[in-house]
Amino acid sequence: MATETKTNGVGLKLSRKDFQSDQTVRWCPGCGDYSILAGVQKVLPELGLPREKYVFVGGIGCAARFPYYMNTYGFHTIHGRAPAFATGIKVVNPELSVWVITGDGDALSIGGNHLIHAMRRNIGINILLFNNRVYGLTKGQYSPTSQVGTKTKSSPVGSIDYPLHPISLAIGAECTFIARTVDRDQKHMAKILEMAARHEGTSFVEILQNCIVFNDGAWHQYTEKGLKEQNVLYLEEGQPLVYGSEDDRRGILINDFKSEIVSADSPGIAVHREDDEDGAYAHLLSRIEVNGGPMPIGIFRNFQRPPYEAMLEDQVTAAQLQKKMSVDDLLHSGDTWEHK
Amino acid sequence: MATETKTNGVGLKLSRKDFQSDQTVRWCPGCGDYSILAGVQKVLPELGLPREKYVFVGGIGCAARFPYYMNTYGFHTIHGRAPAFATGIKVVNPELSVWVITGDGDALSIGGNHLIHAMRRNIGINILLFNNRVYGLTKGQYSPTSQVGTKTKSSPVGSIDYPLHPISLAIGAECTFIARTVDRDQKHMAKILEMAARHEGTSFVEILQNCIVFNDGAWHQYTEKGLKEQNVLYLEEGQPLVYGSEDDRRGILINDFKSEIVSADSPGIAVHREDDEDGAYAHLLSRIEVNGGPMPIGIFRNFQRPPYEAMLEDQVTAAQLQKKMSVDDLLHSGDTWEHK
Amino acid sequence: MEKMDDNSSNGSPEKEVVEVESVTIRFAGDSGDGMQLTGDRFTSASALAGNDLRTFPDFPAEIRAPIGTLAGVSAFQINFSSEDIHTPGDALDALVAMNPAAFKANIGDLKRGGILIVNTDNFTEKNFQKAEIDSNPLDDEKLRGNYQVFEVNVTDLTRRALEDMDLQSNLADRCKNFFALGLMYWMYTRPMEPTKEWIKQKFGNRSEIVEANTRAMEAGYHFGENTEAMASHYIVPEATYPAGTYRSISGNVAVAYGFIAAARKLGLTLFWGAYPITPASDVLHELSRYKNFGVRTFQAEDEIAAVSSAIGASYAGALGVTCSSGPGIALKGEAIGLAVMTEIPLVVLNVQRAGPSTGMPTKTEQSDLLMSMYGRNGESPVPILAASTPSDCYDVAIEASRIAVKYMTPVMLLSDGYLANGSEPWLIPAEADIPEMKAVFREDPEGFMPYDRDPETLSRPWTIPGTPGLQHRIGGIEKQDGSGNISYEPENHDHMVRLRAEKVAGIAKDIPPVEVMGEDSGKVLVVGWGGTFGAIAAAVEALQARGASVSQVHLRYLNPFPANFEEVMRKFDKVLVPELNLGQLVKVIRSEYVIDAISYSKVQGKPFMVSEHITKIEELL
Amino acid sequence: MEKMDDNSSNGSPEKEVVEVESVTIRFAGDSGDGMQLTGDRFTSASALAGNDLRTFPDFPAEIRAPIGTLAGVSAFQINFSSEDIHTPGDALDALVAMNPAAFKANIGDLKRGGILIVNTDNFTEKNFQKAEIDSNPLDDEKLRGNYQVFEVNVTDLTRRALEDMDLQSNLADRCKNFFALGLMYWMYTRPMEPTKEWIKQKFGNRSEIVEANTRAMEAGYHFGENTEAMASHYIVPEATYPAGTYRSISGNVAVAYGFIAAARKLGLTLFWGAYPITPASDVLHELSRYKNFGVRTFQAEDEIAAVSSAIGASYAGALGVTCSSGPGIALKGEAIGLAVMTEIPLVVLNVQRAGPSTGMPTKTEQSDLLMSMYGRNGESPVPILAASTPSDCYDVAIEASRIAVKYMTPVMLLSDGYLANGSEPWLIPAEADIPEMKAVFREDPEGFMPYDRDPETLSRPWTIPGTPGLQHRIGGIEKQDGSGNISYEPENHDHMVRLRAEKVAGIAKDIPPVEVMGEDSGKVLVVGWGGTFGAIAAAVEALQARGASVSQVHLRYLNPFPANFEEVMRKFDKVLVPELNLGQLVKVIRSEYVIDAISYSKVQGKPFMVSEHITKIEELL
Ligand SMILES: Cc1ncc(C[n+]2csc(CCOP(=O)(O)OP(=O)(O)O)c2C)c(N)n1
Ligand SMILES: Cc1ncc(C[n+]2csc(CCOP(=O)(O)OP(=O)(O)O)c2C)c(N)n1
Ligand code: SF4
Ligand code: SF4
Ligand SMILES: [Mg+2]
Ligand SMILES: [Mg+2]
Repeated sequence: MATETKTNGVGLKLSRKDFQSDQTVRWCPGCGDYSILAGVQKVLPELGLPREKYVFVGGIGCAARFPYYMNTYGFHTIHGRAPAFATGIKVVNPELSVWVITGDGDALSIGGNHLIHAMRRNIGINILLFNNRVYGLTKGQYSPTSQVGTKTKSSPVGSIDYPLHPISLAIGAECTFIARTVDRDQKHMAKILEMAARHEGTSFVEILQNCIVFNDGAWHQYTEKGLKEQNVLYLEEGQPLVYGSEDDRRGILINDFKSEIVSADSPGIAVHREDDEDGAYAHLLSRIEVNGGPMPIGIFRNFQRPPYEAMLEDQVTAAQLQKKMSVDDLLHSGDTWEHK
Repeated sequence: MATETKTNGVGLKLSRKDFQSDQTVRWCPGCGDYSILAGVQKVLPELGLPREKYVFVGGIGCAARFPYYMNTYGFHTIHGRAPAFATGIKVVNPELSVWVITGDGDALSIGGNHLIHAMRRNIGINILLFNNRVYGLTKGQYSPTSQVGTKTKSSPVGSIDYPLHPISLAIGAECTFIARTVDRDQKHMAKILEMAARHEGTSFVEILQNCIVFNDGAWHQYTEKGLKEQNVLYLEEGQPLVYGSEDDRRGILINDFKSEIVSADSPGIAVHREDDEDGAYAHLLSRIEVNGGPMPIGIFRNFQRPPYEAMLEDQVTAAQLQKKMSVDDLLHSGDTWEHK
Repeated sequence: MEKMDDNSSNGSPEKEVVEVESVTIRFAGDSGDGMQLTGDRFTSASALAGNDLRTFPDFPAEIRAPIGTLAGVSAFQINFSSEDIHTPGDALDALVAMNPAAFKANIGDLKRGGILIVNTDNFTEKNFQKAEIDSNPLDDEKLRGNYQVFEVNVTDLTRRALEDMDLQSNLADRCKNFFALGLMYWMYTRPMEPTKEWIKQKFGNRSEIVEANTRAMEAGYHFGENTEAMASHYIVPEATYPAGTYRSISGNVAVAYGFIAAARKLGLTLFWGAYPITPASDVLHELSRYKNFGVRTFQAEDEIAAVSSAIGASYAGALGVTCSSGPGIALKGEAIGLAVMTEIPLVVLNVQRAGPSTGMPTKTEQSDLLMSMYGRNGESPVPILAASTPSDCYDVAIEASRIAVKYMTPVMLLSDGYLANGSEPWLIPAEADIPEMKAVFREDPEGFMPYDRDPETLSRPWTIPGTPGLQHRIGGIEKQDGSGNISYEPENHDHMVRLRAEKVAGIAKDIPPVEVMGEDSGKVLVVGWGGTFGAIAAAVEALQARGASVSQVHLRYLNPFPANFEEVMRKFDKVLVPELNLGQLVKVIRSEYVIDAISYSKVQGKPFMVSEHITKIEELL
Repeated sequence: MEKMDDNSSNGSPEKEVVEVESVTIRFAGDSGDGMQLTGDRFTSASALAGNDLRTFPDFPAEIRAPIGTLAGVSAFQINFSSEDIHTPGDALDALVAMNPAAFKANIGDLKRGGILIVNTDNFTEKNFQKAEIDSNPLDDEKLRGNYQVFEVNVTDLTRRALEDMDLQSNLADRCKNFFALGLMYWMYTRPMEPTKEWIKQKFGNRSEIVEANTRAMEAGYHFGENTEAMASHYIVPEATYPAGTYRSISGNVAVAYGFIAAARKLGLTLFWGAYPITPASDVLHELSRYKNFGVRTFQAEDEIAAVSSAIGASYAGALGVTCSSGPGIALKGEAIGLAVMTEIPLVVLNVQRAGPSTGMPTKTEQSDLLMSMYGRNGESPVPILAASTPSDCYDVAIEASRIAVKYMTPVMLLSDGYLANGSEPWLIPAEADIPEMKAVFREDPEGFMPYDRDPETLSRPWTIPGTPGLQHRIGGIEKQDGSGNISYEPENHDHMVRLRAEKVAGIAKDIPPVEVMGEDSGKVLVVGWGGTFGAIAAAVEALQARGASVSQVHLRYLNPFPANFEEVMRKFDKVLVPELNLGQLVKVIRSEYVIDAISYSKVQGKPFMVSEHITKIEELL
């Protein structure tokens, strides 16, 4: 990957503004999507690639309109299929930095299959899932991440579908980079987005996002001052799993595949490691919040294996070296005969 | 569920033959599907339900033709969607015992999304995935469970897609009953199928199946005499994870989310437990074979939570008790006015 | 006219009341301004006042587009009358524009001499910019020449009315739509009482909101009464209606009721497999409230799962329905083909929107007819029905269910965004009026064959799992007629392909002939389908009243066509087919009958105006 | 004729050689009997012998249906001739039936007096049962009256020929198809050498197989030579061919080559997004072997991902193609609509099979034309092309690519199971013959607008990610012409809908006019499309030779139609449209031109016979 920012060969340092498109942003005032947009626009200049090397691909949903607002290449596609479009783009031009922007409905409801297949192939794209636990664009039905009992227009007496947990699913699909961050925490988001962008292979970031209109406060415990200090567990490579306010520090003890919340100064607090190729540890982490514990944010898992497009390029290059052919050679391959 | 077998009110004990339909079985001679058919036909009479209460739903593929051969209700649907058809059937009539028969392509390629959604909803169906690591019916392309480097008609220099591992994925999708068995081991299969049938909620069984024509020997290590003794790890509730031939017994030691193969008499061999609601342990089990260890067969995970259809029935019943309405009441609901 | 403020309006309310036959008004403002609610209330008041009426809500695709922009304009139009009417009206008699963007987007539809009410508080430089307007349009003298302009400082007046209530200003401002509503109530002489009642019921537990909204409405009303600027107001007398109990009904609610009614009549559970999509989601929302009718709504993971689950449900003995809009329907083709092959009852409801692709999701169109006919691989004929008015959605839902069950076939049912959200008064039918229909499950094992056929309908027996002794297997591979066994036999396939076509074609014997509205021969026959009914009818009636030789046929059944359709068309010199697409029905008519029918096509995401039809028909006369 | 065994055949090979113009033979046996391979070799030998030829492989849907059953019969038909021919032949001159099921399924197609060779070793009681035959049909005297019956104990003779080789009997038995092949080589005077060569190459590393197959073939040949029962054999002289190098080509290989050639010519990477499905998978297989041409095949998780990845690939600057068959194509409609809206080049190849639903996967049909036209929501016109012969698949693949890239549009390309698997000799074209075409990527930022249009083609610029300064955004929501910005403006939508239609309609100016084969006016014009070409041509030529007033037009372009098509049709009294569906093209012709074209429809999963066309045309003359 080029590390210097070039446009038409002229080196120049880009800023956040350079990544803003001329389109009016059409999310509801106060929507969490705004902060994520700002976060992405702030991180890209740090990555050293010129604007034309970025492609943002959206499915359908409020989140998925994101590409319109980026001064990069942008493709607003159809519902749920963005990872498949992105795969075609990346395979044809591996030099592009390809980002999929998707919502919990787009990615996990109609698009679940493309998501897991992109992950298992380890195609080199960055997938940002804006999880607001609701269908925003269609005005507020429950989504595959809504908790049981959620009352919406389509579930007036409460939903009965157990939710999917995006991180658990990503582990099941063997994604090589899996992280979570929060719309309201710009600093954390910046760090995670940068790591995601630099990862080779599929990187997947769940971003907890507030839909102010249809599901306001879904993540308040993890975003509001006074609450988040108690409820967010920051995952840091090599650091113990501790969290909580100054006067009530707690830690996670892991024993026999169960996690337990203890006082932070208890012995044996687990130490975080991202390089969990087997995924059992990361999986356990993904259940902590489900079981009523704190919300882990940060990188759950990060390991390397050759991405799909690189292996494909290798095969193509090898074939081209091995057997050069013209179209005439091709047409004449196999049995031929002459008529005079 | 009724425990006595009744047809038209007449109690009678059914046998394997009663579950054989009049259709000629059209799998290739020697196909592993035959043994699975036999296995299912042998288990059903044990379950105490009359034939008419069973519905077998297939997608498309060699495996998915299974319903034709069962003297029950059968629906051979379209590629990948069988879990969705089955969901409609079960919701409408929860008394039916609904079985989805699917292949690795049908379930995990085109049908991956319906599979994980059935699982997360915990809809009360039994899903049998015949995994032969190949597309049989379309004559031998690699499938989502084929290993990297598999040479097939569509991957002449070897496939580059990392496989999905059905059990890992099922854990990620929070399936409540997850097991694996083998086409060639009738006794084991019978036990697993019976447990699956009796489970409330989604039960998922991966069956290692030999495609004699396009992928012969894919599982020979786990099915052939002399090999299977060394390579199969039987999972038994409360029993240590040990395997291997008499003279070379080995065990699985689990430490800090990594499994290690040690001599069977080493201290600290892990003890199997099915009730792993968090799934991290089961997930680790699902990686043992991926990492070159033995193939675990048996029940990976088995826990209870109310199935989708039961919760729906509860809501319907509550609503009906709460507010009886005629169509006339309905039409007159809301603002009305009179004209004389 | 002078700029007014409320101090100037102390005059006595001795105002002229002008009686008029029909009025069309539109409330327009920002998405956040509550125009849809305002419109709904005005509709309800007009219904109670005994007028015939039609409405046309029109809102943006964004949840909340940026405030003040053109993209954010939301509008609600209502036509109310003392006579029978068919449409929400063409040109406006009155327009309420809450901000410059609403003004700009809608002023073009106001009649010359029509009433324009603007909220001047929003006519600021900043808002002109957002609306992409160069200078204050109210300063333009021509405006005053063309319209009766009333500049009202609505925001300010509302605030003042609530001054002593100690509300957050934000909350006070959110009441300004009630001020506008009150003003229009005065303008058209509607009582405020029912709306007061409604406010109480709706916001009952938040008494300050009840009071604020009520007061704002009263302030608007009294403003009209008192301001000298408004010299006269209007009254639209009661329409003469067939006697009975009425309600207002929108297409999406009507269709939901229709399926509940059909399922009841058939004695079946209604299973609704759907994935949300504009403008179809509201049917799912509506039905999810009726678990007390045993309705099972299943919010599926996608449209394919939705249709598949519905087919599974029908297979198991329910009335399986799936509902979506264009892009979602496109995804269902393969599964519908399976229902054709396995001959399972299913209704596929398509609430059409403007395409192609994502298109314009909140705008109406009729461009999925040919997809309904042909959007599946192989020869896979299905009956197609379309609703023509909001309340007709109720009837076609019942009829589609009847056909699906009787003929063991998937049925495509077409509605559209205009019908879905529009509303009209409805003489409430009785449950007893539902046409006779029944669902029969085969239970007798004697001589049972899954593809045995009823000689009259060519339908196969519906045999559901759980029935002792009738175990059998079906699927999407071609099957032997009778036994239903898999068959690759060439002659059998040919037979089955033709048989499935014949079964659907045979439904023509079971549906009413087309009815000609007007003379049954003449110069021009206008053939329509779907939501264009009202505008065509209004145009044809108007021309007939002037003695023109024009008649109308409106099709409910698009496949098969009613048996007398060709004969009816051949009695006219010209056949005109107006459609909100590039001419889809006209293609089918031309190919079916080799009649040189003429297409009249409009693809603007909005309905035809009556005047457009009149002009077009006159061209042909 | 007496039952023979090999001892009886010591006579000298002084046999009569009869020269004939054309011969049609069919090899039929169990799926496991290697009939397809046998047919392929016979084809190759006949090609080398200089005959014109056409083939028709016909195999069951099951991988290996139960041995000996009717469902398991696999057949390969070849017509070879010293004259130009167009089809694999109607009735058979010779039938090789390796077992009773093959006999039963195929005997009906043998000409009276034709040669029937049966492998008596398989005519056992058990096999009669499996084939659902009551008694040994060879005992039926009528058989001998109708056909020249040769009963050959093929299995036994093959075993004996390999006796001394010490093979597993199972392996010896698997050589019996080579015995049959050898016998037919003798019968039709074909040299064995090329097949021997082929055997060596194919099984080179397993010398015992090489020897066994070679010996079996020779045994069959010598059996023919020596047995007295066979008194004469046949020779089909060389056809006169345009000079050049030839090869045999099937439709699926030709289409793969065509796309490779087009991508080369355009200077683009070929991206192939596909999910396996019969009968389209072989194109994927073929292309996956050409990574040396830079071809990227992507075996997607489903058809929707396949088309989506191909659109993504084209967006990024490749030639994106997706390929499937009926049910898979049905799933792609929504995504194709996006390509229509975003105006991105894409080719969608549909290798049609018998429908609806799963239908009969290995059988041919032409029933997806209307789905190709209309299987998407909204007004979403796309050009449609169809191949007419196996080798024509090469040319249409190139032409479809040209149109997709030049007009920035998805193109539907129709092939079918018959073309896909059938083969014919092909005068190998040169790379230099590929028509001129180019792909231009917009690079100049000056005045760039993503929906700016070329005034001639109405095409927008192809602007790929990575191009500095041209960052822009596209999507499936309606867009303003020029800027490409989202627009819900009514007039713009109307304009864009019509513009997209006009763009596609305008392609008519860029394609050749239809060519009339025969007189350009007269009584009957037969209009065909797709794989029916050969049979129609043969019928029309035969009737023309008899002086009948009939001509033929075969359409490559189904949307838009060539500009002169209507004019051409109007010069004939009657227009007959034969199709392997219920009449799909005829619907389009009737609606487009209001011409009362007549449908001739056959839906049996198999091609028309020449004689069927002749009979039908004669009815109209
Ligand atoms: C094929 C199809 N089905 C359904 C829709 C309607 N639809 C648009 S966005 C959406 C869900 C959006 O939810 P999510 O992905 O969570 O995004 P959010 O709006 O919450 O950001 C749905 C159901 C569609 N556009 N296309
Ligand atoms: C929509 C659709 N796409 C593709 C196919 C072709 N197809 C049939 S079965 C199959 C895969 C079968 O593989 P698997 O599920 O592993 O079953 P197996 O045959 O190996 O038992 C495919 C791709 C189809 N029938 N329908
Ligand atoms: S609906 Fe929710 S997610 Fe969508 S823009 Fe508004 S606040 Fe954001
Ligand atoms: S192809 Fe393979 S999976 Fe299919 S029937 Fe034959 S052996 Fe079994
Ligand atoms: Mg969401
Ligand atoms: Mg398989």
